[in-house]
Amino acid sequence: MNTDSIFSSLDISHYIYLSSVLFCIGLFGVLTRRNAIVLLMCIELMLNAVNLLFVAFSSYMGDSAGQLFVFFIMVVAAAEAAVGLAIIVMIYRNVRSTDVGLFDKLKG
Amino acid sequence: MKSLLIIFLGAIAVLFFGIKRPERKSLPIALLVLIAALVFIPLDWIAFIHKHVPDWQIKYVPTNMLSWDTPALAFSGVLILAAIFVLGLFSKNKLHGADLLGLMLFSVCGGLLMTSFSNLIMLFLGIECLSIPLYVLAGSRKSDLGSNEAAVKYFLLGSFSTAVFLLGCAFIYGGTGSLDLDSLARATNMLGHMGIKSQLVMAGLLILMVGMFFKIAAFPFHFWSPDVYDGSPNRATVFMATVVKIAAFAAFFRLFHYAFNDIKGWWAMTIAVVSAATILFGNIAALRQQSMKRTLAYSSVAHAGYMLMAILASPFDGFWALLVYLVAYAFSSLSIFFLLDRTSNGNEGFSFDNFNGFGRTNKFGSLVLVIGLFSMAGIPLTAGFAGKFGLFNSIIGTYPWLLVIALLGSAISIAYYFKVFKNAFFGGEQQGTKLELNLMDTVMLGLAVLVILTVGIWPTVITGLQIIPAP
Amino acid sequence: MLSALIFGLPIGFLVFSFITILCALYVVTNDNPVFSVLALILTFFSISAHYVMLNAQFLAVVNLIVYAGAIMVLFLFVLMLLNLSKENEPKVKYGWHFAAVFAAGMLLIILAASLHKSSEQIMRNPAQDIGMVKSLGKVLFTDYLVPFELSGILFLAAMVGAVLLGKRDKNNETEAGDSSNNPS
Amino acid sequence: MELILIPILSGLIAAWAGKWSRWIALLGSIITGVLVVTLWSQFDPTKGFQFIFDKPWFSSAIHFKTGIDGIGLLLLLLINFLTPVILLSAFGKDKQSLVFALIVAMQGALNGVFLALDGLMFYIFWELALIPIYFIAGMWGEGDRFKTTIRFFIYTFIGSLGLLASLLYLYSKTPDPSSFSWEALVAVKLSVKEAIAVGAGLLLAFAVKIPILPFHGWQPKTYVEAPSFGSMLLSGIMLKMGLYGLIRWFMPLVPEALSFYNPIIVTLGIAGVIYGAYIAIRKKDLKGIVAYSSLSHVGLIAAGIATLSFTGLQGGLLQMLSHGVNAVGLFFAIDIIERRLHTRTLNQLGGIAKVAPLFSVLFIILVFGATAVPFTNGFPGELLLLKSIFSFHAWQGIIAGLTIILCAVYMLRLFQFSMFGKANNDQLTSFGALQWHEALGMMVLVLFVVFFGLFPQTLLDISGPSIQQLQQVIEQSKEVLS
Repeated sequence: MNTDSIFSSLDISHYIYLSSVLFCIGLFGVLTRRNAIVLLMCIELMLNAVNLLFVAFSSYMGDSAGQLFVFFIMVVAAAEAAVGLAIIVMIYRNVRSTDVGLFDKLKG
Repeated sequence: MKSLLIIFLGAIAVLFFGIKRPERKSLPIALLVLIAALVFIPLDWIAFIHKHVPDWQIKYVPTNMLSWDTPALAFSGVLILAAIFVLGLFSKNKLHGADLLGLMLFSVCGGLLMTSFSNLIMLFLGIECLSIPLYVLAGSRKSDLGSNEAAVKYFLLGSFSTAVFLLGCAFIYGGTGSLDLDSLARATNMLGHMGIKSQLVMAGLLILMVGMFFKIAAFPFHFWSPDVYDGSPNRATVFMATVVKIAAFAAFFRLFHYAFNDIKGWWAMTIAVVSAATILFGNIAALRQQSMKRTLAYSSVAHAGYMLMAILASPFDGFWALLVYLVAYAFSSLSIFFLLDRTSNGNEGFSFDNFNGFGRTNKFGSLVLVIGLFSMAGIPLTAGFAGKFGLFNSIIGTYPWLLVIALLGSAISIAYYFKVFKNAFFGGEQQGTKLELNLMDTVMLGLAVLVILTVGIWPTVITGLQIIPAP
Repeated sequence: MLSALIFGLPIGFLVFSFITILCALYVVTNDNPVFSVLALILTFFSISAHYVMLNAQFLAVVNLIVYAGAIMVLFLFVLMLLNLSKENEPKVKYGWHFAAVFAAGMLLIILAASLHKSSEQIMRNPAQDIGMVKSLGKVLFTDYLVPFELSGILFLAAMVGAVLLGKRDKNNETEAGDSSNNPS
Repeated sequence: MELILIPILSGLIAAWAGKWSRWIALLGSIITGVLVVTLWSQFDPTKGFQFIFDKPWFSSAIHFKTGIDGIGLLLLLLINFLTPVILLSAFGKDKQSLVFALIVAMQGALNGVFLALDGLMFYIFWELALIPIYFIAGMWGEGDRFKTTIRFFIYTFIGSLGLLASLLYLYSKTPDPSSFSWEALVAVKLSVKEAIAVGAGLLLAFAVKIPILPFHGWQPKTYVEAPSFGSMLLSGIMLKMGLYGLIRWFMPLVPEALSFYNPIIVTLGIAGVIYGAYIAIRKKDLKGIVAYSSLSHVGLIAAGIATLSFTGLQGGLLQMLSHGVNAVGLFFAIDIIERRLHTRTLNQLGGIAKVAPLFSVLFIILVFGATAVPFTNGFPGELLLLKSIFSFHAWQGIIAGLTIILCAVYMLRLFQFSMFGKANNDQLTSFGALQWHEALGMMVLVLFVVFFGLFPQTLLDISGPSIQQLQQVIEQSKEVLS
C-alpha cells in the first residue's frame, strides 16, 4: 500500500467529511427506522463513523491514543450489541415483534 | 482505587455465591462489600491529603488513567453510600437474585470510574460499564411490557447518546491531539489564552454536550427518561435516579472543570440556556402528571436542570454546591421512592392515591415523607435547601436571570410536591396503608432523614471537609 | 485516473469512500433487515480498507474480526432466529422521513460549515508504525493497561446480563404464546 | 438562641407526648415568654442591638446571628404573649397533640424571624414559620382547604423566593469577605435601577405576607377556612412578619429606591383600607368580617410605615401590637360563639348578651379596641398613623381617616347583630358560661387592651430610640449615594 501518498495528497478534512456523512446517515437511520435490530445497526454505523474519524486523526497526528480509543470502542460495541440483542430477543418473546413503535404504552 | 477493586471482586463473589445459595444470602454479602468499599474512601482521602499514596498503587496503576483526588473521592463516597441505601431499602422486591445484585455492583464500578477518570477513554468505559448492567436491570421484569419498553428505550437511547458523545470526543481529539485531562487542559488553556477559535474543538464541545445532555436527561433530550423511569422496576428506577445521576454529574463536572475551564466562554451560555429550559420544562411537565412515579421522573429532570448550574459556577463553589445537592437529592429520592414502593400494593398503580390517609396510620412514615418532600422542594433546614442555596449562590454573580428562572421553577415544584400532603394528611379520617418496616428499613430510613436534616441544618459537615483544590 | 485529475484525490480513497457511503445508505433505506446486515458488513470491509490506507493495520484486522466477523454474525443469527423479514418490517409515516432527512441534513451542514477551514490545525506528523500490532500492543499493555483490564469487567457484566435476559425463569410467569418459537 | 430552641424542642416533645402534649406546649411557650420578659427588664432602649449571639453557621459568610433592638423586642413581646393565649384558646377541644406542637413550633420560628440579624437566617425562619401554619390550615381547616392552603403556600412561597433572590443579589455585592449580616447588607450601595429591582423582590415577599392590596388574594379565604387558632396565628402574628420585614429589611436595604416605592406603598395601603372596610361591611360571616377588617388595618399600618416619619413608624409599631391583640381576641370570641352555636353567620345569631353577660363585656372591650375608641389600645396607634399619613400627603390622610368611620360601622354591626337583638338561634339557651381557659385567655387580652390604651407610652419608650437609629441608618445610606 502506498501509504505516503495518502498523507501527502489527501487532506484530513476529507476524512472529516466522510465520517460526518457516515454519521449523519446513521442518524437518519435512527430517526426513520422502527425495527429495533435495524436501529441497533444504524447505531453501529454511527460508531464506525466515529472510529474512522479517530483513526484518521490518530494517523495524521502520529499519536497512538486515538487508535487505542477505537480499539476500546470496538470492544465495548461488541458487549453492547450482545446485551442489546438479548433485550430485543426478550421483547420479541413477549410481543412477537421488534417494532419500537409499538411501545407507546407509557405516555404522559 | 481500593474501593473499586473491592467492589469488583465483591461482585464476582456475589455471583459465585448466587450459584448455589438461596438468593436471600447474597444481599448481605453485597452490602458488606459496599460498606467495606465505603470505609476505604476516607482512608484514601487522608492518604491523598498527606500525599501517602501507597507504592503498590503507583507501581501497578501505571499511568494517569484514573486519579483519585479529593473531589473524585467525595463523589465516589456519595455514590457508594447511595448504592448501599438502594440495596438495603429495596431488597424486599421479589427480584433479588444474586445475578442482579452482581450487576448492580458492576454498575457501581462503572460509576466509580466516572467519578475518577482522568482520560476520556476511562470516561467512556465508565459510562458503558455503568449503563450496560442498567439496561439489563431496567428489563429485569422480563414478562412485564413496561419493563421491556423501558429496557429497549434505555438501551437504544443510551447507545445512541454514546455514539454522539464519542463523536464529540473525536472532534476534540482532532482539535487538541489529546485524550488526557491534563493535556486537554493545557491545550485548551493555550487556545483560550491565544484567543484561537478552533472549530474542531468548538464543534466537538457542542456535540459532547449534546451527548451528556442525553445522559443526564436535560431538556430537549430528556424525552426518554420518564418512560424509562416509569417502566423500570422500582429498584432500577431508584438506582437510575440516585447512583446514575451522581455518576453522570460527577463526570460532567470533572470533564468540564478540569479540561475545558479555560474556554468557558465557548460553552457556558449553552449550558445556562439548557439549564433554564430544563428547570422550567421539568417542573411544568411534572405538574401535569397523574402517576406519582412519572411526577418524580419529571421532577428528576428538573433537578438535573438545577445541578447543571454547578457546571457553570466556579470550580470551587460549584463543587461544594453540587456535592451537597447530590446528597440531598439522592437521599430524598431514596426515601420518597421507598414510601411509594411500599405503599403500592403489588406492582401497579403509583398514583398519589397510594398515600391516602397515610398520615393517620404511620407516624414515622409521615415524618419521612414530610422531610423527604421538603428536601426535594428545597424548604429551609433540609438538605435540599442547602444544596439549592449553594447553587444559587454560586451563579448569582454571573447569571442573575438564570436565578430568577430557577426560583420560579422552585415555586412551581411546590404545587406538585405538596399534592402528596393533600392525600397524606388533609384527606379526612380515612385510614391509609400501614407500612410494615423491619429493623433494617427503619434504621436506614432514620439514617436518611438524619442525613437530610444534618446537612440541611449544618451544611458545613460537608463543606467543611478539606479538599485539595481542583487542578 | 480521471477522478484523480479532477479532485486531486487518490483513487483508493475515492473508491472506498464511494462504497462506504453507498452501502451505508443501503443499510438505512433497505426494508429487509437481512440485506441491511450484509450491506453493513460490506461497509465495514470498506472502512477496514480505509484503515489500511491510514496505516492502521491492527485496527483494520480487528475491525474485520470483531465487527464483520462477530457482531454482524450475531445480528444475522438473531435475525434468522426471530425470522424477521420484509413482510413484518414496520412502516413509518412519510412526513417523519422528511423530518429525519431535515435533521440529519442540518447536522451535516452544521458540521461541514463549522469544519470548513479546520484542517490546518492538524499538524501532520504521520509516524509509520504506530498502527502496527507491535507498537500498539506495547502501548496497550503498558500505558493503557488499566482500561484494558477494566474492559474485562465490562465484558463480564455484559455476559451476565445477556445470560440473565436470555435464560428463562424456572418458576416462571406464563409467557405469552411461547410454544412455536424457541429463541436461545 | 434559647428563645428559638425552647419552643421548637417543646413542640417536638409535644408531638409525641399524646395526652400531655398541651401542657408541655403551654409550659414551653410560657417559659419562653418569661425569658422575653427578663430580656425586657435588662433591655436598654438607648443602645442599638443587644444580646447579640453570633456563631458561624452555613459557611464562614453566613452566621447564626441574633440580637434585638426596641422594634424587635416589642414584637417578641407580642408573640410570646399571644402564643400562650392561642394555646389556651385551643385547649378545650379534643385536639390532636400535633396542634399544640405546631403552634409552639411556630412560636420558635417566629422568634427566629424577629431575632435574626443575618439575611439568610431571616429567610430560613421566614420560610419555617410558614410550614406549621400550612399544616394547621390544611389538616384542621374547613371547606375546600387543600386549594386554599396550597394557594396560600404558593403565594407566600413565591414571595419569599423573591426575598431570597434579592438577598442573594445583595450578598453577591458585599465586599470581600462577603457576609450576610444585616449591617453588611445595609452597607451595600446600589444604583437606583438595581435598588428598584432588588426592592421588588423584597417587597414581593413582604407585600404578600402583609398583605398589601393586589397581593391579598390568599388572605380572606385562608382566614375563614383555617381553624380558629390558625386564624389567630395568621392575623395576630404572621402579618407582623411582613410589616416587620418592611421596617427592618426593606427600608434600610434599599434606601435608594424608597422615593420610588414609598408613595406606591402608601397609596396601595390606603386602597387596602377602603377596600377591606367596604367588603367587611357587606360580609355576613363573622370570620369574614374580621378577615377583611384585618386587611383594612394592616393597609393603614403599611401606609404609615411607608411615610418613614417618626410618628408613622411609632404608630405603625403600636398598631401592630394592638391589632395583633385585637384580632386574636376577636377570633377567640368568634371561636367561642361558634363552638357553642355551630354557626357564625350574622343573621343566625343574636341575643347572646342576655345569656352570657361576662362574655359580652369582654367582647365589647375588644371591639372597642379594634374600633380605636379612646382609652383602648387601638386609639393611640391609629392616631399617630393618621397624623403621619396626613403630613405625608393631605388628601391621602383624609381618605385614610375614613377608616375610623368605616371601622366603627362594621365592628358595631358585628357586635350588635350577634350579641343583641332577637335570638335567632335555638341553641342559645345552652350557651353556658365560659370555660376556665377561655375566660383566662380573654381576660388577659382585655387587660392588655385597657392597659395599653391608658399607658401607650410604656411601649413607645421601648421602640423610640431604635426607630430614630433606624431612620439615621436610612438617611445615611441615602446621602452617600446622592
